Amino acid sequence: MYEGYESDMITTSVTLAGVQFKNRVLVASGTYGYGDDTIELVDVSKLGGIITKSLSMKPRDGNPPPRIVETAGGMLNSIGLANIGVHRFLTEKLPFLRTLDTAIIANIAASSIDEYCNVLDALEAEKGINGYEINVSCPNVKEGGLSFGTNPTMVEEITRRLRSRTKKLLSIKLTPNVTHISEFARAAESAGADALSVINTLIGMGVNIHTRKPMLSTVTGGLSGPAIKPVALAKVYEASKAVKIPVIGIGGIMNANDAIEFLMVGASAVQVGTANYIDPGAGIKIAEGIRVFCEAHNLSDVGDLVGSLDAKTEFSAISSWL
Amino acid sequence: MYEGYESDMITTSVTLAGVQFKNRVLVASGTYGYGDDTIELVDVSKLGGIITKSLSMKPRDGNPPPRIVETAGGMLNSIGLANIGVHRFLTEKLPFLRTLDTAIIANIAASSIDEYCNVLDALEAEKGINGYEINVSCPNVKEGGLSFGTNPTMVEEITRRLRSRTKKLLSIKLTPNVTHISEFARAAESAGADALSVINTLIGMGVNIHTRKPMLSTVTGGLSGPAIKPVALAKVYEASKAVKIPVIGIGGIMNANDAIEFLMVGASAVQVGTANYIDPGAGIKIAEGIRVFCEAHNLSDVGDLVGSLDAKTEFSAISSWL
Amino acid sequence: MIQSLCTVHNVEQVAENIFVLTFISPHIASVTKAGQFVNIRVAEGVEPLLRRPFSVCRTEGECVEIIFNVVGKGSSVLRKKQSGDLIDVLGPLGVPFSLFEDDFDTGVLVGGGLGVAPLPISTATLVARQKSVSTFIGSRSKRQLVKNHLVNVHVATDDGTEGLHGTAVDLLKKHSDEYRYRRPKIFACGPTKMLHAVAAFAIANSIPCEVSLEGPMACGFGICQGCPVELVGAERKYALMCKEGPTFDVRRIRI
Amino acid sequence: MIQSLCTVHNVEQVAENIFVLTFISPHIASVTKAGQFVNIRVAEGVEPLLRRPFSVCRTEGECVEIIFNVVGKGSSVLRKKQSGDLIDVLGPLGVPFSLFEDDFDTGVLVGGGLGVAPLPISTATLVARQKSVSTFIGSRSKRQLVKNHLVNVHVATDDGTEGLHGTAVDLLKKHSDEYRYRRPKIFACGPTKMLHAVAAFAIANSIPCEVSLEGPMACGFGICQGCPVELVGAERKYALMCKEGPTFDVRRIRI
Ligand SMILES: Cc1cc2nc3c(=O)[nH]c(=O)nc-3n(C[C@H](O)[C@H](O)[C@H](O)COP(=O)(O)OP(=O)(O)OC[C@H]3O[C@@H](n4cnc5c(N)ncnc54)[C@H](O)[C@@H]3O)c2cc1C
Ligand SMILES: Cc1cc2nc3c(=O)[nH]c(=O)nc-3n(C[C@H](O)[C@H](O)[C@H](O)COP(=O)(O)OP(=O)(O)OC[C@H]3O[C@@H](n4cnc5c(N)ncnc54)[C@H](O)[C@@H]3O)c2cc1C
Ligand SMILES: Cc1cc2nc3c(=O)[nH]c(=O)nc-3n(C[C@H](O)[C@H](O)[C@H](O)COP(=O)(O)O)c2cc1C
Ligand SMILES: Cc1cc2nc3c(=O)[nH]c(=O)nc-3n(C[C@H](O)[C@H](O)[C@H](O)COP(=O)(O)O)c2cc1C
Ligand code: FES
Ligand code: FES
Repeated sequence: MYEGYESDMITTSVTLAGVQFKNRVLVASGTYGYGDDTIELVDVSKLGGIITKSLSMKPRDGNPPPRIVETAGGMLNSIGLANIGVHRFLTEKLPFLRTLDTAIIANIAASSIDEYCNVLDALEAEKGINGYEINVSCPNVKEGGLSFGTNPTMVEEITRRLRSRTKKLLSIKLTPNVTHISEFARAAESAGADALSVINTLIGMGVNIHTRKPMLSTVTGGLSGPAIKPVALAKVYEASKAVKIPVIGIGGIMNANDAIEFLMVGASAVQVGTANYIDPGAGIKIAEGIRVFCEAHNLSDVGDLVGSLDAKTEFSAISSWL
Repeated sequence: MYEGYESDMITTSVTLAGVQFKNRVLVASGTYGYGDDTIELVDVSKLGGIITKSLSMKPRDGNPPPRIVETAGGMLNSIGLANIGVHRFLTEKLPFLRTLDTAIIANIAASSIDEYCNVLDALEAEKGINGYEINVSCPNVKEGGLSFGTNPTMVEEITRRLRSRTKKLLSIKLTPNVTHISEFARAAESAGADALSVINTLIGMGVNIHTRKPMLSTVTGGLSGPAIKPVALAKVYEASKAVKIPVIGIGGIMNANDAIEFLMVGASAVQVGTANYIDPGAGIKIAEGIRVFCEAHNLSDVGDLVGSLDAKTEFSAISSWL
Repeated sequence: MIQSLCTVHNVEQVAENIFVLTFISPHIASVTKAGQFVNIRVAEGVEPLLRRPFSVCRTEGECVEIIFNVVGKGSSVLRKKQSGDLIDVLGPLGVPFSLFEDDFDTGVLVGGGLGVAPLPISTATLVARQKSVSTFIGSRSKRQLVKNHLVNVHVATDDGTEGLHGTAVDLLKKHSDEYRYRRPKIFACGPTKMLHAVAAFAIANSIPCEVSLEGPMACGFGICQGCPVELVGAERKYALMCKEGPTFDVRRIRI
Repeated sequence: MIQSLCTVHNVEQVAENIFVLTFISPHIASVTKAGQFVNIRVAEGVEPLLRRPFSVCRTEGECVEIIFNVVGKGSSVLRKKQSGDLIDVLGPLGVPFSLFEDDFDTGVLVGGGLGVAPLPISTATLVARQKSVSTFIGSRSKRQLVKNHLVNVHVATDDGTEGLHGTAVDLLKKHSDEYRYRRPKIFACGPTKMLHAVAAFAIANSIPCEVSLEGPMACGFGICQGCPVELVGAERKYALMCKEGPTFDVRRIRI
C-alpha cells in the first residue's frame, strides 16, 4: 500500500463458499422484491447480490393491512411473508434474474422443516441461483407457532437437513430476538452452514392511541431501519466472534459509513434493507462509497476492513455494567 | 362518564403494593441522578416518583470515557453504574429526598446476590424510601460476568432473597436482551415481586470508522430513547400478559402519547428516562398530558387506560411471520 | 418512473393549513396521468425516514403541483421548502384513473377534503378529451376549500359555511340529474368513509366508479409488499395499492 | 441554571463555515461567567435527539452569542435558524474560568480553532478587572480565523496564510516574554492535542493554567454521568465534565 494507489486497483469482490460477489453489498430479503421492480431506476447488476423475498412452497397472501408503520428512526412491518410461491418464482421471475450480472440468492421461509427442504429442492432443480438464505424467523407449526429461530436445536436441524441437499452457498439468517445469538451462530456453523446472515428484524409494536388498536394488524411486527443499527452491530460482533464462517451484516445500513461499521466489527459482506425503500439505488451507492473509503485510506482490498475493529476490551455485551 | 366531566375529578394517582403514587409517571434510574440536580429547574414533587441511580454497596467510579454516543433516534451509554455507594446516598442524598412530596424508589445494582441483600438491608434501616427497584442487568461475578438478568433462576433467587428482607414495594427491572421476557416476568412474580420494571436498555454498539475504535470504551453499551420504543412496547405487552402483578413500562417515552401507548398495552405506570436529558421537566409534562387525554376522552381515572388495547389478535410476537 | 432531484419552484398557501408545492420535472410533468402519484423524500436523515406519497394535482409545462395539508412530520418539512431547494422525487407511480376509456361521456369527480388533490389534473384530461365534467367537493368548512382548476363545481361543507351543509356524497346524490342520463363514470378521492359511501351509491345506481385509495406505504412501487388492498372474490386475496392502484374500480375491492 | 425558550436574534457567518448565533436571554446574559456553557435543543423530534453544548462566546445587554462551525446534525440545524425562531436553552452551565481570583495579573488566553469560543467573554471580564491580556489563537487557515472582541491578539495558521506558520502553542512559547514576568495565568480552549501541549508547557514553566474541555454529553448538568474526566491522584477516579468542568486546573486532570 502506498500513497498514489490506483483506485481501479482496489479489490471490491469477494468469494464466499464458491460464489463470487462483485462487491460486498447485497440487497436484503423482502426489501427488493424479486429484483425486477427497480430495473427502470437502477442498474441492479452493479449490486454485489440480490436476495429474493422469502419464498415458501405455496403462494402466501400475507397479513391484512396495516402492514407498515413508521417509528422513530425505523419502521415496523408485518408483511406475513406475502410471496408468489417457489413455482411461480421459477417460471415468472428466475428467467429475468438469470439475465443479471450479479449473484442471486434465494431466501426460503417455511412452517415446517419439510417445507424448507421442499422449497430448496424445487430451487436446486433450476439453474441461475447461486445460493440460499434461510429465514428461520418463521413460526414452527408443529411447535404451536414458536419461531424456529429461537430454538438452537431447530436451527441446527434445519441447517443439517438443508446442507445434505445442496452444495451451494447456504446462509442461515438469524433472528436477533434471542439471549445469546452466538449460540445460534455456533449451531448453524456446526451443522454445516457456509455463512450467517445477521440480523432479521427486532420484535416491536405500536399503538394508535386514538383507536386503541395496534398499529399493525398482527399486533407485533418487525422493526428495521437506522434505529436498530446499534443492536445489529452488537449482534454481528457477537456472532462473528463465535464462528469461523463469514457473517453477512444487516440492520439499519443507510450509507457507506454504516456499512463500514459492520465490516469493521466482523461482517464479510452486508445487506441493505429498509434503505432501498427510500433510495432504490442505495446499495450501489454504498458499494461505491466503501470503495472510495478504501481509496482514501490506502487499502487495496475492501476485505482489509473486515474485522479491523481496534477494540482492546473483550466482547462486553454481557460483562459491562450497563 | 358523561360529556362535561370535571377535569379536576380525574383520578391520576395509583397505589401499587401499598405505595401511593400521585400520578403514574416516574423518572427512570440513571436518568435523574439522586433527584437533587434538577431542583432549580423543575418542581420534582409533581412527579409520580423518583427512581434513584443504581446504588451498589461501595461507590463505583464507572467506566472510562467515552460513555455516551448518540444514534439514530436514540443513544448508547456505558456509564458503568457510577454511583456514590449506598452509605453516602443515605447520608448525603436521602435527607433531601425525604423533603420531597413524591415516592422515592431506590434502585439497587450488585455483582453478587449477597451484595443485593446488603444494599437493601442498609436502605431498610432508614426512613424515607418507599420501595426498591432491582437492576438485574449486572454482571454476576460468580458466573464469570454473565448478567443475572439473562438467567431466570438467578432472577428468581434474587427476588426471593430480597423479598424475605423487606415488606416494601419490590420491583424487578428486567432486561430486554432475552428470548422470552415472559419467562423472567413469571420467575420474578413467583418469587414474590410486587411489580416489574420493563425494560432496561438494549445491547448495542457503534464504531468510529475513522479511528476504527468502538464509540464506547466498553465496546458495547445500552441503547435507549425513542428508537427502542417499539421493542419496549412489545416487551411490556408480553410481560404484562404473563403475570398478574403490575408492570411499569419504560423505553423511549418522550411525550404523553408514548406513555399512553405503554399504559394501553398493559403498563400500570411508566418511567421516563432519556427524555429527562433533553427536557428535565418531561416527566411532569407527560403526567399532565395523560390527564388531559383522559379529560378529552371522558375517562375518570388514568387507570382506565391500563391494558385497554383493542387487539383481537392474540399475542403474536412469536407466531406472526415477520 | 424515474428517481430524480427536482428543484422546488415554490410553496404557496391556498387555504387554511393547505399548501401547494410546485416542483420542476419535465419528465414527470409530461408523462403523468391523472390519478398517479409521486413519492417524495422530504428530508435527508431519519425525520421522517420514509418517503411520502402525494397525488399529482396538476402539471403545467415543466411544473408539477402537489397539494397537502400540514398534519405530521413529512408535511411540516415540505411546507418549509423554499424556491430553489432540491427534493428527491420518485414518479410517476401507480395506475391512473381510466379517463381515456370510451365507456363514459361524463366524468363525475368527487373529492372529500384533500381528496381534491387528483381532480385538477383529471379535469384537464377530461376537458381535453371533450367529456362533460361534474365536480362535487366537500370540506370541513369554507376555510379549507380548494376549488382552483376545477370546472362545474358543487360545494358542500360540514359546517355549512359554503355551499350545501353536508358532504360531497350528499351533493353527488342531490345533483344526480346533472349526470345520470349522460353516461357517467365516477372518479372519487377522499377519506375511506366517503369512498365507502360513494362506492355504495355507484353500485346501487349501476354507475361505473373508480376510487383513489390512501394508506401506509414504505416504498411506493412494489418492493415492500406493505400496501395490501383486499380484493373481492378474486383468485388472490390482496392487490398492492401502490402498483395496482391507488385507483381501483370499486367492484374489485373491499374498501 | 434555567431552562427557557429564547428568541433567536440572528445568525451571522463570520468565517468559512463558522457562524455566530445570537439569542435573547436577559437571565443568561446577566449571570453567565466566562467559561460557562449553554445546552441547546436545536430541534424538536429526534434529529438530533440530544441537546448540544456551546460555550458562551459573548454577552451584550440581553443578548448571548455562541460561535460554531457546521460539522454535523446539530450545527447544520442551528445554522438555518432565523431571527424570531425560538430555541430551548438550558444554562448557564458548568464551572467558569477562575478569572476573578487574585492569583494572577496577566490573563493569557489561548484558543485553537473554535476554541476561541470562550475568549471574547473572558477578555471582557479581564479587561473589566483591569488585568493585562495576551491572546494567542491558531486556526487551520486565514479563512477560519475569528478575531472579533479580542485584545492583544497573536495569530498562527497551520498553512501560514496569516500570522505565524504554526500553532497557537508555538505562539504561546514564542511570545512568552510578553507575559511570563507579569504573574500570568493561562486559560486555554481547543482540541485535546493542543490542550495537552499547553498543559505541558504550563506545568514545565510553573504557570497556573486552566483548560476548557469538550466531550460527549447527554444532559449537561449532572444527571447522566456521561462525561467523565480522569482526575490525577485524587480520592475519586473521575470528575464530571459538565458539572465540575468544563474548565479544570491542568494539575487536577489527565487530559
Ligand atoms: C397514493 C397516495 C396519495 C396521497 N396523496 C396525498 C395528497 O395529494 N395530499 C396529501 O396531503 N396527502 C396525500 N397522501 C398522504 C400523504 O402521503 C401523507 O400521509 C400525509 O401528507 C401525512 O404525512 P405527514 O408526514 O405529514 O404525517 P405523519 O407524520 O406521517 O403522520 C400523519 C398524521 O396523522 C395523524 N394520525 C395518524 N393516525 C391518527 C389517528 N387515528 N387519529 C388522529 N390522528 C392520527 C398523526 O398524528 C400525524 O399527525 C397520499 C397518500 C397516498 C398513499
Ligand atoms: C462544554 C462544551 C462546549 C462546547 N462549545 C462549543 C462551541 O463553542 N462551538 C462549537 O462549535 N462547538 C462546541 N462544542 C461542541 C458542540 O457541542 C458540538 O459537538 C458540535 O457543534 C458538533 O455538533 P453537531 O451536532 O453539529 O455534530 P454531530 O452530528 O454531533 O457530529 C459531530 C461531527 O464530528 C464528526 N466526527 C466525529 N468523530 C469523528 C472522527 N473521529 N473523525 C472525523 N469526524 C468525526 C462527525 O462525522 C460529525 O460530523 C462544545 C462542546 C462542549 C462539551
Ligand atoms: C417490509 C420488510 C419485509 C421483509 N421481508 C423479509 C423476508 O421476506 N425474509 C427475510 O428473511 N427478511 C425480511 N425482512 C428483513 C430484512 O431482510 C432485514 O433483515 C431487516 O429489515 C433489517 O435490515 P434493515 O434495517 O436494513 O432493513 C423484511 C424487512 C422489511 C422491512
Ligand atoms: C445514561 C443512562 C444511565 C442509566 N443508568 C441506569 C442505572 O443505573 N440503573 C438502571 O436500572 N437503569 C439505568 N438506565 C436505564 C434506564 O433507566 C431505562 O431503563 C432505559 O434508558 C430505557 O428508557 P428510556 O428509553 O426512556 O431512556 C440508564 C439509562 C441511561 C440512558
Ligand atoms: S408501498 Fe411498497 S409495495 Fe406498495
Ligand atoms: S453530561 Fe450528563 S452528567 Fe455530564
